[in-house]
This record gives sequence, structure tokens and C-alpha cells, in this order.
Amino acid sequence: MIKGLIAIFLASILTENYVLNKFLGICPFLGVSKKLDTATGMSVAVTVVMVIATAATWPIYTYVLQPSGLEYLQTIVFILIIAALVQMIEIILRKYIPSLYNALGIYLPLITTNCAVLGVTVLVIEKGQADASFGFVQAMVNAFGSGIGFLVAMVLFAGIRERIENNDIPKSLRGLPITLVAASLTAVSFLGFQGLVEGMLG
Amino acid sequence: MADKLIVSSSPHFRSGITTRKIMLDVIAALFPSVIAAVILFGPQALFLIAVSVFTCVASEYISRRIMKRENTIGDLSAVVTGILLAFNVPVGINPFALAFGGVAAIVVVKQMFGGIGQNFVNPALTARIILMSSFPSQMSTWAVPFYYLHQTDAMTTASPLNILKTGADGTMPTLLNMFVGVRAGCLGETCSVALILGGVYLVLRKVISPVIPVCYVGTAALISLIAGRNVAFDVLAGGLLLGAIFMATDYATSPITFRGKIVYAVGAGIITMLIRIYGALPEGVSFSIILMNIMVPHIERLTRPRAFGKERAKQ
Amino acid sequence: MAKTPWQEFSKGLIKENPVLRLVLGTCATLALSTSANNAIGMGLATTFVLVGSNTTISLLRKVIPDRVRIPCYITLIAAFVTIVQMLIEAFSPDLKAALGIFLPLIVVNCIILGRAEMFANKNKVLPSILDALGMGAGFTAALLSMGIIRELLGSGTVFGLPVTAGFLDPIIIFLLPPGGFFVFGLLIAVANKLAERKGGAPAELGCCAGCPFSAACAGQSAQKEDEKEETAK
Amino acid sequence: MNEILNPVLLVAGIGLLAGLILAVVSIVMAVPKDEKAEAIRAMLPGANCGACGFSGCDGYAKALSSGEAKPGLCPVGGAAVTKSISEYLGCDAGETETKVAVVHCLGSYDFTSDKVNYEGIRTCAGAAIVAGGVASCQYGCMGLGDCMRACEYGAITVSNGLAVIDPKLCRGCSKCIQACPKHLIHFVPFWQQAVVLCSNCDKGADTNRICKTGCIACKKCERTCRFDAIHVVDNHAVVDTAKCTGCGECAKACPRHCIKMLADM
Amino acid sequence: MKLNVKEVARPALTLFVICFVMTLLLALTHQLTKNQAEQIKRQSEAQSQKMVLTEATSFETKDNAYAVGKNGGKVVGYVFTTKSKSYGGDISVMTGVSKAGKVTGVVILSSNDTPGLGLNAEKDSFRDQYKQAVPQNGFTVIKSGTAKSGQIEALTGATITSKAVTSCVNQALAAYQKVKGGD
Amino acid sequence: MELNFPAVPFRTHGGADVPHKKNTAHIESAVMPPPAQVVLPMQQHVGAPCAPLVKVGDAVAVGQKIADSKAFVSAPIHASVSGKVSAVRKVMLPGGQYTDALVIDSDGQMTPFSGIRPPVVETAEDLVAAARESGLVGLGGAGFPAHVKLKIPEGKHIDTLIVNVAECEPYITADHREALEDSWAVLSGVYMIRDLLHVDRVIIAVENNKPDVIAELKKIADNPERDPEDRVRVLALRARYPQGAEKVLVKACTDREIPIGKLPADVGCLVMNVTSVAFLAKYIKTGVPLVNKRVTIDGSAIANPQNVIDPIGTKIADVIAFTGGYKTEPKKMLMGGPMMGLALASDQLPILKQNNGILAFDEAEARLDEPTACIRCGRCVSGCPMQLIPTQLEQFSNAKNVPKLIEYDVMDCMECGTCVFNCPAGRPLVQAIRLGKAMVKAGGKK
Ligand SMILES: Cc1cc2nc3c(=O)[nH]c(=O)nc-3n(C[C@H](O)[C@H](O)[C@H](O)COP(=O)(O)O)c2cc1C
Ligand SMILES: Cc1cc2nc3c(=O)[nH]c(=O)nc-3n(C[C@H](O)[C@H](O)[C@H](O)COP(=O)(O)O)c2cc1C
Ligand SMILES: Cc1cc2nc3c(=O)[nH]c(=O)nc-3n(C[C@H](O)[C@H](O)[C@H](O)COP(=O)(O)O)c2cc1C
Ligand SMILES: Cc1cc2nc3c(=O)[nH]c(=O)nc-3n(C[C@H](O)[C@H](O)[C@H](O)CO)c2cc1C
Ligand code: SF4
Ligand code: SF4
Ligand code: SF4
Ligand code: SF4
Ligand code: FES
Repeated sequence: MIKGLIAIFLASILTENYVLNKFLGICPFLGVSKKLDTATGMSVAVTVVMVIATAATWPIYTYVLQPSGLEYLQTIVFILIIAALVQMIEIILRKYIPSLYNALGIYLPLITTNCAVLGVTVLVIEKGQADASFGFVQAMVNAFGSGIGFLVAMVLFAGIRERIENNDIPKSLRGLPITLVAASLTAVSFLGFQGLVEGMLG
Repeated sequence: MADKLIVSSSPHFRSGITTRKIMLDVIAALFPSVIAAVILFGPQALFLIAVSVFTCVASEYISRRIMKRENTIGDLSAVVTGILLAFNVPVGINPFALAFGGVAAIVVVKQMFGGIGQNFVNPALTARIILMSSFPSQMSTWAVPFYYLHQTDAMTTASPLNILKTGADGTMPTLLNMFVGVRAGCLGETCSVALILGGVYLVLRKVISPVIPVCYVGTAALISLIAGRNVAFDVLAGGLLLGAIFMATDYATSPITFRGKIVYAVGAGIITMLIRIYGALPEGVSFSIILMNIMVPHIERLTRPRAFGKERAKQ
Repeated sequence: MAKTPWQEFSKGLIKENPVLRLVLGTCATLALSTSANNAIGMGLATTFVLVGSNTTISLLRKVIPDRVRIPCYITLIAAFVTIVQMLIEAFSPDLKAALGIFLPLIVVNCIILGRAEMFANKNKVLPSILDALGMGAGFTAALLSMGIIRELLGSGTVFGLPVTAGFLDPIIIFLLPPGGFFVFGLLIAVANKLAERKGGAPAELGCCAGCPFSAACAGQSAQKEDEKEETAK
Repeated sequence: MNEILNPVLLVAGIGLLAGLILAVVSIVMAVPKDEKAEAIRAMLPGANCGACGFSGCDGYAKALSSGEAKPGLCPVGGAAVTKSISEYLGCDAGETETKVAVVHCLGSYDFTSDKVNYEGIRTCAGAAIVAGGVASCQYGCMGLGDCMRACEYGAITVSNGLAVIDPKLCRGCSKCIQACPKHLIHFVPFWQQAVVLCSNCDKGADTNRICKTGCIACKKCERTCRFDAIHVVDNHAVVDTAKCTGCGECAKACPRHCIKMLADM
Repeated sequence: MKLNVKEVARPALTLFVICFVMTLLLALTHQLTKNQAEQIKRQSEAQSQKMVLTEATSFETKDNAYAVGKNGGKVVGYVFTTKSKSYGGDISVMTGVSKAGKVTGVVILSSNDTPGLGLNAEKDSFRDQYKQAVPQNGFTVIKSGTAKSGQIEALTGATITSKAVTSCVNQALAAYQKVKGGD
Repeated sequence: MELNFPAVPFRTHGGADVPHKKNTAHIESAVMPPPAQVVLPMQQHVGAPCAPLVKVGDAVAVGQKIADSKAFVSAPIHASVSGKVSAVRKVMLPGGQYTDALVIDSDGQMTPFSGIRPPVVETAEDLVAAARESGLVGLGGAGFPAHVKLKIPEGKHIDTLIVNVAECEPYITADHREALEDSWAVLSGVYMIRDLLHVDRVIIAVENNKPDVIAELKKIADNPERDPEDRVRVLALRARYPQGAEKVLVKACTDREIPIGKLPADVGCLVMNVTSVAFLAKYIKTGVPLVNKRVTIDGSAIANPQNVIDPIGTKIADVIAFTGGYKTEPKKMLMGGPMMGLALASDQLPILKQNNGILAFDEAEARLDEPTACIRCGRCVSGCPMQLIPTQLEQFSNAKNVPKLIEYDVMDCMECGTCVFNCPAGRPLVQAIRLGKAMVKAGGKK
């Protein structure tokens, strides 16, 4: 069990990295990775929302939607819940933990429309459907791991962007194009993890 | 005095070492391995090295021209990249695929980011991974050493690490054979003697510091020992020596701080062995180096030396 | 500044191409451009949702109170996405498999919310529909061009038909994530170049501009803080 | 029928709940926004140049809304912005003066030369710390273009060893003034007037040796001016912009041709 | 701060109404497409089974582990779903085995392997290799040269995947040995 | 506190093996006859500039104080020739700053000033006062007024005097010749300072590429009569640039690290250049203030390289003409050594107090390769004695990133130039760092 959870956790960082392998959450990956501190703040906020959103949506799906045969309402229900949740988190933070709000709050609104959050809630349901042993705990670990994977990708990429910031880049590539090429080379390095997690723990 | 004097900021003296001289030293250090490659894999090896060097230099020249920048092929770094790229492919590779790799290495990895010193991943190794994921069968078809002396032209075998990992059929070479290079593998990686010779030369010429190769190979050996594998085999197999001596030490993509070099090399050693032991691929040198390349900005930031006279506590 | 219907439609194709100029919906663009077929499937599905949401939001723009604007939009969009999901499920299981997770994720595709926020809630129904069609077409076209490039280079086929077989080995990396980022980067560079000739600015990540929360957006406020610091110096 | 009713009620319920909570919360927790400042901020050009004396446009907007500052301090936005802000604030626009930056030097290679052969970082700041700069005239333009790179509006061109600002393109942001290590750039009001394009504080003879156009403090302009608007200070002529009428007599009188009319530049 | 009823009620009600209407729409669409979708879903599951065992017209799941394919009440073969470790993690394969023990078809149900490499195993040319005489010790994979009987020619650049699929098929054959003879 | 003498120097960071090129080490210094004119800038030291005490037309004699300032951190200026003050005019200093200068037309007599008297020095305070009157500034190149350094702040104790005979700059041999030719003065200066400041030990630090100096100074230092407790010893340093730099020298001699922004006195050390020490001894004996200076004239464009003792204020061109002029047309002229010296805009500038060398190079040596891109080789990092990261400092400086410059300790750089010397790409690191420092200072003011 523990081993399985570790495997899920590592896999969601290394082999199923949302950004570098699955193409989820690319907008913040490209947009908020210019500086290390904003990259970290955004990723922490994403991780928090991912975990809370999964904690809310998984039970609703398994105990409300699925028993009544309403699986098709997944998308609409999930997105409503996420949108409401994010707003609630923001408001609560602002009211009660202003320090945390100042650190993370500015990223929260951005997260509602982030593929990665909706993605994780949908994907863990999919996994649960495919594999009976994949339950709530696994889903939570997966969500948390995906958030951390997002953080890893963001932090690594922020380092690279800070490094190439003052580079003498050809004019027509400056800005977004070179950022994407850099992302491409970062993704290259993540190709090598295939099978690693299963090999270690499987 | 008729002419105006030159003024410039101090110092007005230089050591005389230039980028070009450094690259010449690296080329010299690679020379024994070139010879070994030609002996082991025949004239085709020489041809491939020539193709790779030519495409690298030509793409550097052309891309600089297109970007309207000054020509930099004179610094010879493209030659080094070319040789190392050729060292990283099996002798059976399609020369066009190799040329594609050369273009990718120089244009995409190096020049797009501004040229020498500004690339954040190792050009030759990135090209190698691109080739490996694009043409996997060519990149994992190993010719038997001295195949060109035999009548049959298609003599392939499994590489030692592949035999170890997937139980592919093939005979394991003896350690001595692995040391002198009589085993399946990429052009430049098999002959450990030549590689070590080159490494010693580079260290003596102060082109590289021995920190990275020693820590890298040392970490890999230690993990091999702990995992109960054959340490000598792990050190000699695959691209470990070539990677540790020539590729992990690439200036542009390794940390410039002393402690950073240690962290980097140890990290690469760990990842290499993790992939070798657990990963789906038999070998992990390229990926480990590229992964550590990506971490270099953070490693450098965290291992900045304490400035002289700076309070220790504040660090 | 009334525009002709044609202008309303065509701006999405080139000048304000949502993918290459506004840089919206990057995830779907990268993930689903491994083949021309996927690209078209995704493009059409998104266009459908876009037209649906733009139409209804434009219709309801006077009714929806500001306070719950975003939840309302999201609900509307999600409903259309679900409809598309059901239709595809019913009629093309292959396409469903190909689009996978990105089908429900159309909900959060910034193009849709972006057009709702930037266009539909300010304009009449007809222009909104035209806008949606144009944007959808632009999205599809961009996806398709990326799909064709990646499929051609990565599998040697176009729409599944062999093209380069025999004289060029497929370069598989173009099908993998690195290839996606790379081709996208180059296409944006080309689009920038073309735009530059017409005096346009280079593309910036558009999610922020399109995003209803842009006022609070991290990227922008962080940037602003930087500027502030700089000027303070 | 349940198959339809159940989902409808479920989602509508969530919707109602969410709507209620959001509505209540957004009212209860509303954070008062400084709408005034935001409105003003939207009018400002957003160049964040700091020429207004505040920390960027945001700072100025805040100061304006709280009444700490007067409109008309933003040189980039110019009169139009000033007007709209004062209308918004309902106050008097006050005296607004458009200023443009002028490089007070004419020492191109036609008139003067470099004293040394400079090697090193190709910026004015870099040259200024090596042997006091490259130009023979210690006060003069080095022509390495720090000001040009600082200007975001493309108003400055550097050629033949001299920087020249096009007054029509200058937006008065003062970036170049901060950039010039020789402190050669100053604002002048943007109307017809004379400007002395020399900053050399050496005696006439010394100036004459190094520059063929530098002010030699001969005081011809001073004598010519009918409005007492030009005087030799520190060995070079200086225009009193308040008095200058732009008649152009001094420019005609100057034997060194280093007085120009702003309109001709 | 006072809560104005109207200010709260209107937004909430609007959202409520929108949710109501849209879900109604959804539920209706669902009703309309439900049958079609289920049919297709059922079809596709059966389709895979049918693909690997063409002769059968109906399938009967046994022990939740395998299916028996029948044609007009007569057992014509079995369908097994097996798993094995491949390049990108587990791969899941459905194998049809005729009553006589011949492989009638192979379908890759799920795989995380690389597009263009491991995923090429989904191509007919690879899968059809298994439709041959079953060797004693199961199929073996060869990397180069022409396959002899009982050998499977590996996909180029995807030996790992090829071996994984082959292992799945061999598992299915082993399972067949256990169940054959049952009805 | 028991203090030991290190047998070998302590480990220092980085550095570079610069070629020594001490061509003039074994050539007797020549004494230059009075030039026709000297130019004495009012600022030849760190601190407040002096104001003239004489007017145009006044007659002055050698050693007469002609300019002074009230500020403590300043040093008076004395006439170096006898003659008439002919003008006050602005001159450019080698660094590019302009300052007023007194021009004295020599009468060729070199009449000594009648007021010259050896000072009475019995206490530490006397020493400070005498040092100030002498016009002495640090002759190691920094030009910091010596009396400021000698005035030990209340409550601080100096346990170690380090006499800096490192002379690590290539070419320059002025200190070398001083130590050989005036070794008696060096030693009496040492004993005097030791006794007046109650220093516990004196380390005379000499780079080991000057064996003759080591031998000569050892001969006298190991004199049991003057130094019964053997508290003065010679330490042979590794000949590795920049051993002579204060912070490095203190580390090499005592293993103490001077904290950033602090002085040697904060770690109980006093570092003095050998010529400074020798001059103090001579001044106290004769009362003749600082009016002439030994200067190494060398470089590929110089016909006869040698050391010249010349009156301060002599035009460089005159000194060079005295040695035999140029061999070829000079393309680059330096005041000071090639590592830290300032490039001169012309040879019409005067010799200043702290000058120890004038170098003139021909075309081949003057031209340096154009810089190419940094290859991140790390040579600048491993060579930096201050353990900075010069290549990143350069980038931050170019990007005008002041917070990063501060974070990466740009102010700790002593501009020794080791990094540039080592750099294969020839990056202008020091210049960028100097610009960066200026930015930090300007930012600090606001
Ligand atoms: C520097 C270098 C790095 C390499 N990295 C990898 C790698 O990451 N993955 C891989 O499969 N092969 C890599 N190779 C090639 C392997 O070494 C090759 O598969 C080898 O022939 C297998 O090792 P063996 O001959 O000891 O079995 C690399 C080669 C070199 C020269
Ligand atoms: C990015 C990448 C993706 C790969 N994907 C697969 C795969 O899906 N299936 C597979 O069997 N091998 C895959 N490989 C492994 C290589 O093809 C490797 O060369 C193989 O293990 C040995 O080659 P062979 O098949 O010729 O023996 C992949 C390698 C890389 C670098
Ligand atoms: C890089 C560098 C090198 C130096 N080299 C010497 C040297 O060789 N000899 C010397 O006397 N002073 C040298 N100095 C100056 C010393 O740091 C110190 O200022 C001087 O020895 C103090 O003595 P003074 O005040 O008598 O000049 C050097 C300074 C720096 C920054
Ligand atoms: C010690 C040393 C190692 C090098 N290793 C590589 C290498 O692994 N791959 C490569 O492309 N270039 C290598 N180069 C060449 C050159 O530095 C490289 O192209 C830079 O990465 C270009 O920025 C090396 C150069 C040196 C001096
Ligand atoms: S930087 Fe340009 S716009 Fe600003 S004041 Fe100078 S010339 Fe005018
Ligand atoms: S005006 Fe000043 S900043 Fe501009 S080029 Fe001349 S010296 Fe440089
Ligand atoms: S020595 Fe020069 S090339 Fe090497 S890292 Fe430093 S600046 Fe770059
Ligand atoms: S000049 Fe500064 S940065 Fe360079 S080596 Fe010397 S102390 Fe270090
Ligand atoms: S499309 Fe913007 S985050 Fe995925």
C-alpha cells in the first residue's frame, strides 16, 4: 500500500509530469515562470487547490454522481465546485490568514481556469474507474504528487529562464518562441524517467 | 606622438589562453579515442566523425550568417561538439540521421540561445537524445568491433548493459576487453584507456578540473557497490567514462562554482545508476547529465562560495 | 468601429489568431497536434462550444449580474462541453479516445472564456456568432498546421496517409512533448515575423489578457511589481 | 422522469448555493478599492518612467487621487493626459509645460576628435571610467549612445560621434538625462528659443584647441541679445529660457555656430 | 454592512436558473444520446472481443477473468486480457485463442508507450504475427533477421514493447492451457 | 598573546601565475637631474584635495610645503624642485578626473628649503604628526595618506606589522630596488614603527621571486642587536599574483580574514609598503619630505628600461627621455603595473607620489583581443582571491541589476584583475564590475 502510494507520488512527478509529459497547465508554466519566487508561489497555490479540489470532487463523483448514473454531469459539476472552491479559499485566506493571502492569493484566481486542476480531478476519476484499487487515498496522493510535479517543472524552468534572460537571443526568437524552445529542451530531459518508478517500486 | 594611445580598463595583461586554445586541447584529448574508434569500427567511424564535424561547423557558420552575427567557427567549439556527437552514436547509424543530430545540436540547442556558453543543455548529448528517441533502432544497433575485417557485413550484437538489463542474447565481454574497448557500443565510448588518457591530459593542461569526473564516476561506483553490482563493469560499461570526462565537464552546462561541481557530479552519478538499475532504458548517462544541466542554475545559486571576509553566519 | 461581418469572422483567422497571436489554449494545442486528424477533431469540438457559449452569453449579457458572471459563464460553457462530449461519445468513440482528457478540458480553454469576456458580453448575437466561428476556425487552422507538421515529420504521414515513406525516416521526437513545444515555438516565431511586417507586436502569452481575472493575474502583477522596483531605484 | 429531474435539481442546487454564497461573500468581504486611483491610473500612459517624481504611474495615480500631487507632471502623456485627468478630478489643469531633452554639445567628429583609442565596454558609462572618457573635450559627448539605448521612443540618434535628440519625438521622460555620464542632456521648454550646444567650462583658448565649434566665451551673443536672455556662465553661454523670445539674433551672431534655434533641430 | 436581499437574490437566482436550464438541456441530450452511446460502448467492448475472435457471435464472461466465445451455443474460443510491464509502464493486451489453441487475434487495450515507437504495436502488421502455429514454450522475440516459426519480429526501436506484448500473449496461452476443455 | 611566525605562508584563494618580467630588478636606479618644469596636482592621494599655499610668481625651494588641506584624510604637497610657480592650471589625472595643479618652473639649482628639520619623534602621536607633515601617502599604489593608517584607533591593538615587499605586479621593481638599495632604511623604519606602536611581531613579506631581497633583508633582520627577541622576520611568499594585495597578504601572513568593508587594523594588522616604511625612516632622520620617487620605466616601447629616482611632478615624457626615450612608438602607456595600472591618455601627465612604474608598450603588446562570449569556463571564479563570481557580476552589471550586484558582493572586489587575466574570452569583467560598483554606490545614495 505504502509502496503503491510512493509509486503513484513519484510517477506523478517524474513520468506523468503534468507539464512536461501531459501538457497540462502550460499557460502558468510559460507565464509565471519568469522569476523563481513567482513560480514557486504559483505552484504551491496550484498544489493546494489540486488537493482540495480532488478532496471535494472525488467523493461527489463516487458517492453522488456515479450511484445515480449521472456521470455525464462530471464536467459541469466539477468546474462549478472548483470555481466556488477557489473563490472560497481566496476569501477565507484574505480574511483570516492575510500573510498567506499575500503570498499565494494573487495566484488563486488564475487557477480556476487552469487545465491542470480540472485535469487532475478528472484524471484521478479515470484512474479509479480503470483500477479498482485506486481509491480516495490514492487519488489524493496523485493530486498532491501532480502538484509537486508541477512545482518541480516550474522551479527548474524558472532557473533556466533566469539564466537565459540576459542571453543574446536572435531577435525573431525573443520572448515566447525561445521560451517554448527552452521548454522543449527541458521536456527532452524528462524522457529518461520512463519505467524508473515501476522499476524501483513495481 | 602622432597616434592616439589606446586606453582600456585594467588589467592590460592576459594569460594568453583563449577559447580556441582550450578547444584545441579538448580536440587533442579526444584524439586517442578517435584513433581507437577507427581501429575498432573501421573507416566508417572516421567517415561518421567527419560528417558530424562538418555538419556542426557548417550549421554554426550558416546560422551565424543568417542571424547576422560575427562568425565564430574559429573558436572550434563546434568541432568539439561534432566529434563528441559522433562519439555518441553507433557505427551503423545513417549518416543523414547523424547530420540531422548535428544541426539540432548546433542550431537548436546552441545558436538559438545565443551561441557558445549560452546554451543551458549539452548540445551533443541533447542531439544524442533526440536521435535516440527519433531513430531508436539505429541508435541501439551495435556493430561487433572489428566487424569490418570480417566477410559478413551485418554483424550486430547487444551492448553489455543491454544484456544485463533485458537479458538480450550476446556474450559479455571480459573486463580487459571492456577496458581496451573491444565491446559493442558507441564510437567513442568503448575504449576506456583512450578516454582516461584524454582525461588525464585535460586535467594536466588545466582545461578541466578533475572534480566532476572523479565525483561522477565515484558516485556511480559507490552505488554500484551498494547495489551489489560489478563495480568495474559499471564503470567501464556504457558511456560513463566518456560522459564523465568529456560531457559532464562541458563548461557551458556545468556549474562554475567548486561546490556546485561536486553536487552536480554526484547528482549525475545517482541518476545514472538509478536509470541503469531501475529504468526502462539500459543506460542513463545522457539523461542524467542533461537533467543535471537543467538544475545547474539552482545548483549555482545554492553553492555560491562565501565571499572573502563575508561572515559565515550570514550565509 | 463597426466591422463588416467578414471582418468579424476573419480577424480570428490571422490577425487575432487565438493560438498564434493571442496564445490561448496552449495545452490543447500542444497535446492534440500530434496528428492532423486529432487537430481537426479538437478544432471542431472547440468551435462548437465556442459558438454555443458566445451565442448564449451574448443573448444573456444583459441578464447576468456581474457578481456571478464568471460562474454563469462557466456553467454555460461546461454545459456545451458536456453536450459535445455526449455527442462524440455517441457517434465517434475513436475521436473520444484521441481527445481523451482534453475534451472535458475545453471548459477551461482560455479561448472560450476569453471570447466570452472580451467579446460576447459586449456585442450583439450575430457578431458574437461570427466571432466564435472565426476564432474557432483560427484555432482549428493553427492546430491543423501544427498537426500536419508534427504528423509529417514524426510519423511520415498526413491524415494517416503515408507521404515520406521510403525516402525519409520519421523523426519520432516530433510526436513527443519536446517536439510539440519546439514546433509551437517556431510557429509563433513565424507568426511574429509576419505580424511584425504589418507593424504588430510579438505575441505574448494571452491567457492573462483573455482571462477574466487578469486584474489580479499573477504574471501581470508580478511584472508590475518589477517595474515598480525598477522605477523606485 | 427522475432521470431528468435528479440532475437538474442537483446542478441547479449547486448553482443556487454557489450563487448565494458568492453573492453574500462578495458583498460582505468586499475590499474597498481606490476607484479614483484606478481610473486615473488608466488615463496615465503606463510608461512607468518616474519622470513625474513618483514611483511609476501607479504611484502618481495614487498621489493624484489623494490630492497630494497636481496633474500635469506626466511629461510622457503630455497635455492631453493632463487635461483628461484634471477634468476627471475637476481641478485646474495648472501650468503645463512640455519639455524636451537637448544634448548640449555639437562636438561631432567634424569639429573635434577623440583623445584616445578606447577599448572596452562600448558604453558611455564604461568609457567615462577609463581615462575620463574618449572625447578630447572632457565635457563633450562621447557618442557611444547610452542615451540612445535609454530612450524608449527612438528620439535619439548617434552618428559621427555625437548624440542628437529629435525634439519632435522626445516625450520628456528624462531617461536619457539620467543615462548620460557627462550630464550633457538637459530639458528645455518646447517652444521657439535658442539653445547653446556646448557645455565646455574651459577658457576660450583651451576650448579652441580641442573643438572647432565649442563656445569660446567671446560674449558676442550676450551683446547681441536685446532681451538679456543669454549670458556667459562658466566659460560658455547659457540661455535664460524665461527671457528668450526666439528671435534668433544670438544664433546669427555666434562666430562658432554653437547656438541653434530649437525649431531648426 | 447590510445585506440587501435583492442584491443577493438576483445573482443567486440567475445562476440557479442558468444551471437549471442548462442541466435540463444536458439531461435531455443525455436521454437522446444515451442509448446510442451505450450501444457503441458495448459494441466497442464486444468489438475488441470480436476482433480477436472473429468466429464467435456471443461472449460469456467467466470468473471475471476471461470470456468464452460462442457461435450458436458452440464454444469457438476464448478471450483473455493480460498485463505485462512495458517501456512506459503496464500494457494491457486482449488475446483471442481458438478452441484448438491457435491465436486468433491480439488487441492492445491500453499502453503508455511512446507514440511512433511502442504504440506501433497497435498496427496490424505487428499483431498479425501471432496468428501462427503456437510453439511449445511460447513465442519469442527476435530483434533482427527474418522470423522463423514461433518467432516474433520486434518493432523497430521498441524491443521492450514487443517483448511485453509477446509476454501477454504467452500468458494468455498459458491461461488457455488451464481452461481449455471447460465449456 | 603568543604570536608565532609562520614558516610558510598560509593558503590563499585563487590568484594567477602572471609572468614576472622583472627586467629592471638588477639595474641600479638612476637619479634624474631636475627637469625644466614640474606639475604638482593638488590631489595625489585619497581624501580631500589640497589648496595651494603659494601664488603664481612665488619662489619655492625643494621640500617647501606648497599646498595643504585642513582635512585629516589628506596629505600636504611639497615643492619637488626649486624655482618659480609659473601657473595654476587644470590637469587631468590618469583616472580621468580633473584637478588644479601648481606648475613650477625649475631654476635647476635644487636649493633645499631652509625650513627643513628632522622631526622629533618619541611617541606614536609624534609619528602620526610627522607622517602627515612628510606628505607621505601609501606608496604601494593606493595613495592612502600614511598618517591615517598609522593613527591606531582607541582601543585597538596592532599585534602584527606586515611590510609589503610582495611587488606582485609584472615589470615593477621599484620596491625591489628600494629594498636592496636602501635596506638600512627599511630596517630602521621597521624598528621605529615596531617600537612606537608596540607591535608584537613584524613580518617582512617578500615574494620568493626576489631571492636577493630576501637574503639582503634577512641579513639585517636577523640582527640580534637590533632585534633581540627576534620579533622581526622575513617571510617568503609564493610568487603568485596578487600576493601584495592587503587582504590576501594578511591572510597569507596571519591566516586572518579581513571582513568585508573592514580594515587590516580590525584584525590587528598594519600593512605598509616597503618604500613607505623606508621613507618614514629617512624622513625622520633628515626631515626631507616626499619630493621624489623611484619609478620603474619599462615596457616593450622603452629603449632602456630602468628605475629612475625623479622629482615628483616631472612629466612622464621627460622621465622617459632621460632614460633614453622610446624604442618604438608607444601604443599604450600605463601608470602602474599591467594588472592594476591606469592607461594614460598621453605622456604629458606628471609623475605622482604613489607612482611606482610607467610602462609603455608597442603595438603588438598594446592590442588585446576583442572579447568573445563567455564560455563559462569558471576560470574567473576559481582565480578570484575574493571568491566572487565575476562572470555573473558582469551580467548583473550589464543588466543594471543592483540588488543582485549587492547580493553577489560586488563591493568586495578589489579590482585586482586576476579574473580578466585568466579569462579565455577576454571579457571586460573588471570594467563591468567597476560600473556595477558605481551603480551600487549611486543606488545607495538615493
Ligand atoms: C556520453 C554518453 C551518454 C550516454 N547516455 C545514454 C543514455 O542516457 N541512455 C542510453 O540508452 N544510452 C546512452 N549512451 C549510449 C550507451 O552507452 C549505449 O547504449 C551503450 O552502448 C550501452 O552500454 P554497453 O555497451 O556498456 O552495454 C550514452 C553514451 C555516451 C557516450
Ligand atoms: C524517448 C524514448 C522513447 C522510447 N519509447 C519506447 C517504447 O515505447 N517502447 C520500447 O520498447 N522502447 C522504447 N524506447 C527504448 C529505445 O527504443 C531503446 O533503444 C530500446 O530499449 C532498445 O532498442 P531495441 O529495441 O532496438 O533493442 C524509447 C526510448 C526513448 C529514448
Ligand atoms: C591587487 C592588488 C595588488 C597589490 N599589490 C601590492 C604590491 O605588490 N606591493 C605593495 O606594496 N602594495 C600592493 N598593493 C597595495 C596593498 O594592498 C596595500 O595597500 C599596501 O601594501 C599598503 O601599504 P602602503 O599604504 O604603504 O602603500 C596591492 C593592492 C591590490 C588591490
Ligand atoms: C571540457 C570541455 C567539454 C566539452 N564538452 C562538450 C560536450 O559534451 N558537448 C558539446 O556539444 N560540446 C562540448 N564542448 C564544446 C563547447 O564548450 C560546447 O559546444 C558548448 O556547450 C557551447 O556553448 C566542450 C568543451 C570543453 C572545453
Ligand atoms: S529618453 Fe527619449 S523621450 Fe525620454 S527625455 Fe530623453 S529623448 Fe526624450
Ligand atoms: S549625450 Fe551622453 S550618453 Fe549620449 S552619447 Fe553623448 S556622452 Fe553618451
Ligand atoms: S573566465 Fe571568462 S570565459 Fe571563463 S567563466 Fe569567467 S568570464 Fe566566462
Ligand atoms: S578583479 Fe575582483 S572579481 Fe576579479 S578576481 Fe579580482 S577581486 Fe575577483
Ligand atoms: S490551456 Fe492554459 S493552462 Fe492549459
